[in-house]
Amino acid sequence: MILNVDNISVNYGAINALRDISFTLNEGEIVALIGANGAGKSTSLNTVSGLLRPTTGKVEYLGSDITTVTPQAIVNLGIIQVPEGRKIFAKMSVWENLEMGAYTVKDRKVIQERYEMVYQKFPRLKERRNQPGGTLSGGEQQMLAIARGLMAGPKVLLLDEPSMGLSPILVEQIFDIIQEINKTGTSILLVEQNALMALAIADRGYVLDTGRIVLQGDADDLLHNPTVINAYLGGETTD
Amino acid sequence: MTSNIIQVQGVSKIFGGLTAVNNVNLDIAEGSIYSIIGPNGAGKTTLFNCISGFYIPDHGTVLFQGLALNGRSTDTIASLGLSRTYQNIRLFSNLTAIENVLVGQQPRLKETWVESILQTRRSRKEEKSSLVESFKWLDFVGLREFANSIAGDLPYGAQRKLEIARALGSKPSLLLLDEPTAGMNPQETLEMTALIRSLRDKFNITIILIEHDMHVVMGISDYISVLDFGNKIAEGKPEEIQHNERVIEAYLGPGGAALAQKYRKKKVS
Amino acid sequence: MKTLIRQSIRTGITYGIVQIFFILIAFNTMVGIMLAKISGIKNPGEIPAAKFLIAYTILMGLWVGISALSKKKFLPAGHKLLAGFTAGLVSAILVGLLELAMTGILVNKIFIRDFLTVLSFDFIKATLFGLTPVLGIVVTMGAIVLGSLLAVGLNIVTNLNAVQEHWKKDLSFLKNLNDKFQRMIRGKYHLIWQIVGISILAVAVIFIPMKWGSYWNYVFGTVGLYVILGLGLNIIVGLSGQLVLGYIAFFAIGAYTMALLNAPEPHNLMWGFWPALLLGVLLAALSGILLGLPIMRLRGDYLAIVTLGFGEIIRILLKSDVLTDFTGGPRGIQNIQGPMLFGKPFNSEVDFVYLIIAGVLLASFVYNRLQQSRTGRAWLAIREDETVARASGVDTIKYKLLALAIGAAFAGLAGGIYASRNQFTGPDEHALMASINVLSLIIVGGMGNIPGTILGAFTLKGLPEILREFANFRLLAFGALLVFMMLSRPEGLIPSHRPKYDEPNEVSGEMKKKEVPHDQ
Amino acid sequence: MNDPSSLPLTPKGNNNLQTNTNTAAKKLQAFQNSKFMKLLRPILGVVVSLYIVFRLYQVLVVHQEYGADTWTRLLISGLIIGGVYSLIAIGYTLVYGILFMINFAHGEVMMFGAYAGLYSFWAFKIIPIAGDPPTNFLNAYPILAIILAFLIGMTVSATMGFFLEKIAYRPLRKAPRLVPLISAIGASIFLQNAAMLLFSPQLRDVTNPDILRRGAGWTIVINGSNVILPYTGVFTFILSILLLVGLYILVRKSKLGRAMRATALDKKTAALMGVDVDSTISRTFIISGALAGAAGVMWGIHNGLVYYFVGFIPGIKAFTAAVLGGIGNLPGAMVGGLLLGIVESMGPAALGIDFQLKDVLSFLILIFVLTFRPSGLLGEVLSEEKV
Amino acid sequence: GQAAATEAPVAATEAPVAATEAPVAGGAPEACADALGCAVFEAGDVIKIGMGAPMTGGNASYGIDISQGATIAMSDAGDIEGWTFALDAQDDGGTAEGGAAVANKFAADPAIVAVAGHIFSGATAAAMPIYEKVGIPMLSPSATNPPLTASGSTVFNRIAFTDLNQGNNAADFIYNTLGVKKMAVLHDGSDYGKGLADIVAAQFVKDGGEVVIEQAITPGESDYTAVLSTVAAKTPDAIYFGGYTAEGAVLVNQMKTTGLENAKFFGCDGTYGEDFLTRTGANGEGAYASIAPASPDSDAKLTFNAAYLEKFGKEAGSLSPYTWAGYDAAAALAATVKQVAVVADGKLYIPRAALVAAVRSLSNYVGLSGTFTCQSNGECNTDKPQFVVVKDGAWTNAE
Ligand SMILES: Nc1ncnc2c1ncn2[C@@H]1O[C@H](COP(=O)(O)OP(=O)(O)OP(=O)(O)O)[C@@H](O)[C@H]1O
Ligand SMILES: Nc1ncnc2c1ncn2[C@@H]1O[C@H](COP(=O)(O)OP(=O)(O)OP(=O)(O)O)[C@@H](O)[C@H]1O
Ligand SMILES: [Mg+2]
Ligand SMILES: [Mg+2]
Repeated sequence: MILNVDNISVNYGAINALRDISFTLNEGEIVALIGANGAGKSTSLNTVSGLLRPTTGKVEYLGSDITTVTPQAIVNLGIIQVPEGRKIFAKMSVWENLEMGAYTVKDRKVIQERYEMVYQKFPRLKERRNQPGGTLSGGEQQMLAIARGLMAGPKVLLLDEPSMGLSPILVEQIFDIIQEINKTGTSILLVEQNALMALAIADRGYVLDTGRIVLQGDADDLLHNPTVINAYLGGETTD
Repeated sequence: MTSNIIQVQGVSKIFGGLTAVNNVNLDIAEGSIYSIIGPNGAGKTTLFNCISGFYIPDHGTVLFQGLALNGRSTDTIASLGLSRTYQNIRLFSNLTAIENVLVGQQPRLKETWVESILQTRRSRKEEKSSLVESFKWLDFVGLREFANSIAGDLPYGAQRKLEIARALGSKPSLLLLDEPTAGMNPQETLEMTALIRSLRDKFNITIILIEHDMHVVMGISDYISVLDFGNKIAEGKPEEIQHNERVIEAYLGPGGAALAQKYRKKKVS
Repeated sequence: MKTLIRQSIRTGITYGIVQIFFILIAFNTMVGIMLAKISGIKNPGEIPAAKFLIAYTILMGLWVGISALSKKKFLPAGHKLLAGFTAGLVSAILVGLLELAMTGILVNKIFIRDFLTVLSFDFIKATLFGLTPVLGIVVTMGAIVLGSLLAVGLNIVTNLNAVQEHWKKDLSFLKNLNDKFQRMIRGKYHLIWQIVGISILAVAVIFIPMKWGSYWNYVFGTVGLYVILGLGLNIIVGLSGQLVLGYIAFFAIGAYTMALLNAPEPHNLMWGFWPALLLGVLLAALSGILLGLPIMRLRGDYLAIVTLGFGEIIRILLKSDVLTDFTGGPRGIQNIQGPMLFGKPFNSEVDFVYLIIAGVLLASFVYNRLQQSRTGRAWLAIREDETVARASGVDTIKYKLLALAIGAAFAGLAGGIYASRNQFTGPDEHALMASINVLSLIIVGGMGNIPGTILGAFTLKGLPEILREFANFRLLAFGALLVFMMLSRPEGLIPSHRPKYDEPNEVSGEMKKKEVPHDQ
Repeated sequence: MNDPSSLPLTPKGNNNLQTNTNTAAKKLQAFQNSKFMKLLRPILGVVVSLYIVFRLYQVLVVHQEYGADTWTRLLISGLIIGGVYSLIAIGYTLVYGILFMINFAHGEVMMFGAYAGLYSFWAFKIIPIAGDPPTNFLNAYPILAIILAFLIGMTVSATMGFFLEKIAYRPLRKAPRLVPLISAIGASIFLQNAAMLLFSPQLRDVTNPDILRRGAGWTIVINGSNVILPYTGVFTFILSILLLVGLYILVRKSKLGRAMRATALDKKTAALMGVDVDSTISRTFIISGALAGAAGVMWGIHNGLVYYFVGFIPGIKAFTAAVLGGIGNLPGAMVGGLLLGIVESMGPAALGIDFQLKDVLSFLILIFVLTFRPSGLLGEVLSEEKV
Repeated sequence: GQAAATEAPVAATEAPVAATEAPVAGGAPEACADALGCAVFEAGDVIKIGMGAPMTGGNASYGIDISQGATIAMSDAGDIEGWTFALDAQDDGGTAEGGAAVANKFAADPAIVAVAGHIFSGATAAAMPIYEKVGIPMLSPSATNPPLTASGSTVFNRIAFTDLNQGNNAADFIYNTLGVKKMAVLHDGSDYGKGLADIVAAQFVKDGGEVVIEQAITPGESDYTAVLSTVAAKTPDAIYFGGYTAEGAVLVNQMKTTGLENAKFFGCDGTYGEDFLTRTGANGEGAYASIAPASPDSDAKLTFNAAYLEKFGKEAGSLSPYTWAGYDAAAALAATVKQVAVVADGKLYIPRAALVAAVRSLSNYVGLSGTFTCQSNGECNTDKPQFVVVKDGAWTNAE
């Protein structure tokens, strides 16, 4: 177990966004978190990243408690989040955005290698490396966000809706890339609205509803669970 | 029904060296649902910005109900009956939902500030009627219960719907929707699709849609144009587009369910 | 435990430094004198008796102790004792060290007053309570520790935290009061209540100023004028979101229009008060539009600095040589007349208080109506997101100019009354600090609402009057309070709420608006 | 989804088109109004330019009021004043660039730096150094003394900057934007009065080391008249250029600089990249404070006068300079400062107006520049916002 | 109000007219029978002299300095059968708004019998009508704005040196005695500086001289090289400056580097003082000033200087040139109060109307900064100015 989220509750003022939820991520796994809008998926990721503090419960990384660790220290531990809505540094160029992704990396050579790696994965970014991030198209920004996450060389990657706003063909590529990253040993916690695809590549999945985990289990089982099919897959299945 | 509500004639938009939109022509029939699709960075949003007056096209003109829009400010264009939503949600996030919709009504109201101070009969009547309408629009998008919630605190999907309600406030005859279902799950997407359709069916609002979800696009569009690198590479009815080689190659790929199958096979093997 | 001690030591150091600073600015003798006055000594002299200085020192210790124990409601008594004592001791040591240094200065007769002015030998002796240095230092440290122990006792016996929390979180009693009030005037017997309320208010408004005496009438008159100013600036900043830093320029335009038209010098036009006031309001509004036209594209802080510049331009022009013949130059204009109403001339502070109250009512009325209308919503939309507001069909330029014009008109109104009341106006009245005061008052009070503006005006203009007792420590205290207020109540004293809309009942046409709490 | 049949729009009718074309005519008028708005700027530009040309023609050609020597003096004076403004403006811009907050107390931080410099020089002057004739530390080791004074001044101001942020601004990070501004104003009032009470309201003179005597300088003879290029002025000017270049490199090239920019753009995301937002902001204030300290010591050396109000006017001017150049932009602050200095010293002479009106002139220039470039001279142009 | 005068509440809250009956009822002396009544002091009360002065803000050094000078006057004033004097210095910020606030506060305080102020003319103008209503006499050490004495006020008087007198004489002196024919006139834009400069310029032209350039500088700055350079281009023989030491010293210093090293500098009473010498050093050599004729360094003045240094840690005059005037104004008021005060039944009565009249008829009062005799309009310092010049680092008589 690389990540263990144990019984956390999170509030925004008076709103309870998460109520006593627990989930785990094992070494080398892809785990999908799915659920309707406002279910608390992003809140979960932000809590793991240290941006939010749970009122109860704890978050463990490789067995040690990181509940009260600062976000930057968590990044240093290797837990990287690609946030919802891209959050590109609008006035920095593509190149500088990537450089920020590698903020915690000291070794210039490693950074150089990672550049090559992400440019090879997203050639469009290489073309646009001097364009300010804010003027990229929506999909280009999404690529940049993922690439920026990769620059840090994550051990655990938290992806928040990586396929949002991508063209169908790019969605395919992104999911390919996620699998590739996973193969190189990165554990991935994937939040997706595209539940079908997410569960297709995931090992396990959790279904969130208004701040609670209502279903969990093997990804394939979830894909065939009638509740999931009706509520989150729009009635669509793969068989 | 056959007249063209909007004509885009040879519009180009250039950023530095990059031609984001290149000589695009569109003729959009009144009362239709018209989709614009294309790869990321194809220039769809830029085209929207040219139509709605955010950008001044470098070449070409946009005719709305026969009136050239070039160089008009966005508020003038909005009062002519052209509304839009945004790819990255832009609500008045510190105001309540109902206030957002009330602001959307601005172009139809005639109350002046003097009347506001004096609260003349007309202004009171107008205030009331705009409030009634706003509540109805909120009802329509299913956000009645959130009327007095702060817009910024609403869940993402609700915010998208609220943007539509706000856009409808001005009784537009043309509505531009930029990826209305982004970030929604399939179930919510279905609801949104129904909502878009009823806008056209019930109120005869012409809709131009940018969307990456092919279920939506193929399901409700009357007509589709495909942009790639700023150029229109194809147009036609959904069936035609679905089978257009070039479009499949540049944009569509194998399609969602097929893809999922592919991955599952990979995983099993 | 360890963290508790560490925290207490840090508190002790912080407050030790604060106390050293207080001694170096002779705040101790100042407070000592005030204590002496409170205890009934009429003329305590420059340096108060030792017992008052000791009392001051104990008070300081009390402060340290209270601060060390703030936010520590649930500690066991022993821990509280430890925390309070540690903090008190640490700050006592720091103060002791300072007094040691001061003793050195005293003993070696070093003249250090070129660097630190207050350190005269008399002052050092007084700070040591007139005792021998060693004894003085011991007494000081003892007094501080004693104070902090007192604080521990107080903390255990009473619930000081509750007071702090009250201040921080909710002035909820205000809100409850308002709710009750609303219910009363809208409820079943609303007509009766309204009549009763209005008559009580009217009686109060008419008779209280007669009892206040001219000083408080003057002060409250000034507060009233700042309420008008605050409402005007609220339209510009709070509603339409344009940060204007030179707002007082419009006030100056109102004041000078009144002065130039109505005073015997320099032009001897001798217009009546009312036409001059009206013209002042119009000119201020016009200048708002003229200022607005070229800078409509500016946003945020660019607007701030341009308007700051505009304020300075007006001030400098008013006192400049080129315009001296026209404006009276740096001398300003004297003998401005008051209005005549029903054949009675206005010449006392009391008369003007009535005029100002009328002005405040008018301004509140206009503000309220605008805020709740289409116009107000257009402004809010512009404040939130100008680009989108525009694309939603709001003629942003028109509305921004409108906000500037109406806001400026309010300032013109206040300016006209102000000049006439003071019978004098000069260019230095209208300096940057005055603009800043108005801006501060609307934010301290709570931006965008009338009660907040009124409370803010009382705070910003009333507080310095109350702080008069502090002599030249007045602005120091004022600055510190300003920071403190922002830190503890960043939403302002009375935060704004978004109005709650109910769907109108189409039959009765009754429209209700309630308030829901909302943090902006 | 609710039944929409009772909605306000006329179902399936062409009424929409009707009403819309009706209003179209009215809107056309609004369009003309906006055309007026668009013409306003060019007209303003032409009128102002014509006026300036006319005045210049009068002053330079018709009256020939001033000779080359005077113009050189004015230029020197302008560059030096501008250099000081730039130095203060850089500190402003740095903080603004990160917190989008006008640090109103910046001028007061500078004032404390000026006091530190003043007292250092005084203290150095007291320290005797044996020799023939006996002298003091200040004049025996002037360079060391100057460096020490700068170090002390910069340390004092940097510490103040640090605590200012920590006490008065940090708790307000999430508050509405105007709240820290008011807090800053409160801090500014507090610091001014604290200095007045601590050090008395007296105006103090800074004792420079003899090699940097005020008033001494290189002499250039122009038109038979001695134009003096003061040492202190040149020193000021060079120092501000050096600090600017250093800072520019720091912000553009170093990791801290990148963290600062990322923090400026989006604090939450910066934290997700591993940036320690709090310490980045603290360090920004420390640097900005140190710059203010340097400016303060510099001010003392060149201008000679130090008192509790000394930070106020330069603070406002420097802020103006920062905005003129495009706030948040470091070279912009420099350009803005120099331009402001030159406008102040040469403008009144060139246009033949009273020197009393120099601030009117500089603010008019500011308005004029911002009318055409709404984000300052070097600020980025927000011509078309992407939505 | 801390004064425990029995009538305090009445006087504090009611219009002053109401004070008429009160003292009479208490068996007060006849002098209290008029409309303005008396200020009444019980045993142990303190007689307060008010002062409205800028104690904070950019001009605080004036307010603080003058009030410090006046404080010493209070302790020097002694007592009236046990009743001592105290100064109540209130911050008016130097503005009209503050001036009116302070005046209203003083007017409501029954223990305030007279006001040594205000310091700045704007505040004074706004305060005058308020004191007029309640009969509190003023004696300003520094408000020099000429129209202040032209408005027919009965309460306002000043020992500040009149600008008209000083200016005309200075112009004559410069033209006739110094033989300057081409002069530049500068001022700091304040009502004082500008007023003086305008008078000098007009008189100088009348005398037959030429004013080559008139400029106003922005006060509070410390780089005036630009203005001076344009002045230098007109090659004046002398520069007249109306303003204060802070700017005057800077001008003198910078004249040396801007091509004006040969022009004379002529200041006014605002630029006179020890501070000018320390600040200008060698550059100040040969600079002129015009001052009210004082008994130079009389014993009283030396005593005062010593007391000031002892008490406030600063040389007298280092904060502003008006320290001594501040002392004089307060001391003269205290002396006048002593003249009119009446003690009866263990109470001290100070008839307000009589005090107003007494201040207006002040005559041959010898102070530290001059000898004062009040004219009917309230001008009390109308002597011909004395001209001084810096010679070997000290002010010496120029005639
Ligand atoms: N900053 C905030 N302030 C108040 N409430 C918030 C805030 N952020 C989120 N919420 C609320 O918390 C709940 C969970 O939000 P969260 O963003 O985690 O949902 P999500 O599952 O990621 O949804 P989506 O699919 O729309 O991204 C929602 O009800 C939302 O309205
Ligand atoms: N203001 C701008 N400056 C420079 N380049 C821009 C600007 N706006 C857009 N672009 C570029 O123009 C191209 C088209 O962008 P646009 O946003 O229209 O794409 P899109 O079709 O909407 O893509 P997506 O589906 O990803 O949102 C992109 O490559 C983008 O980087
Ligand atoms: Mg989310
Ligand atoms: Mg797009």
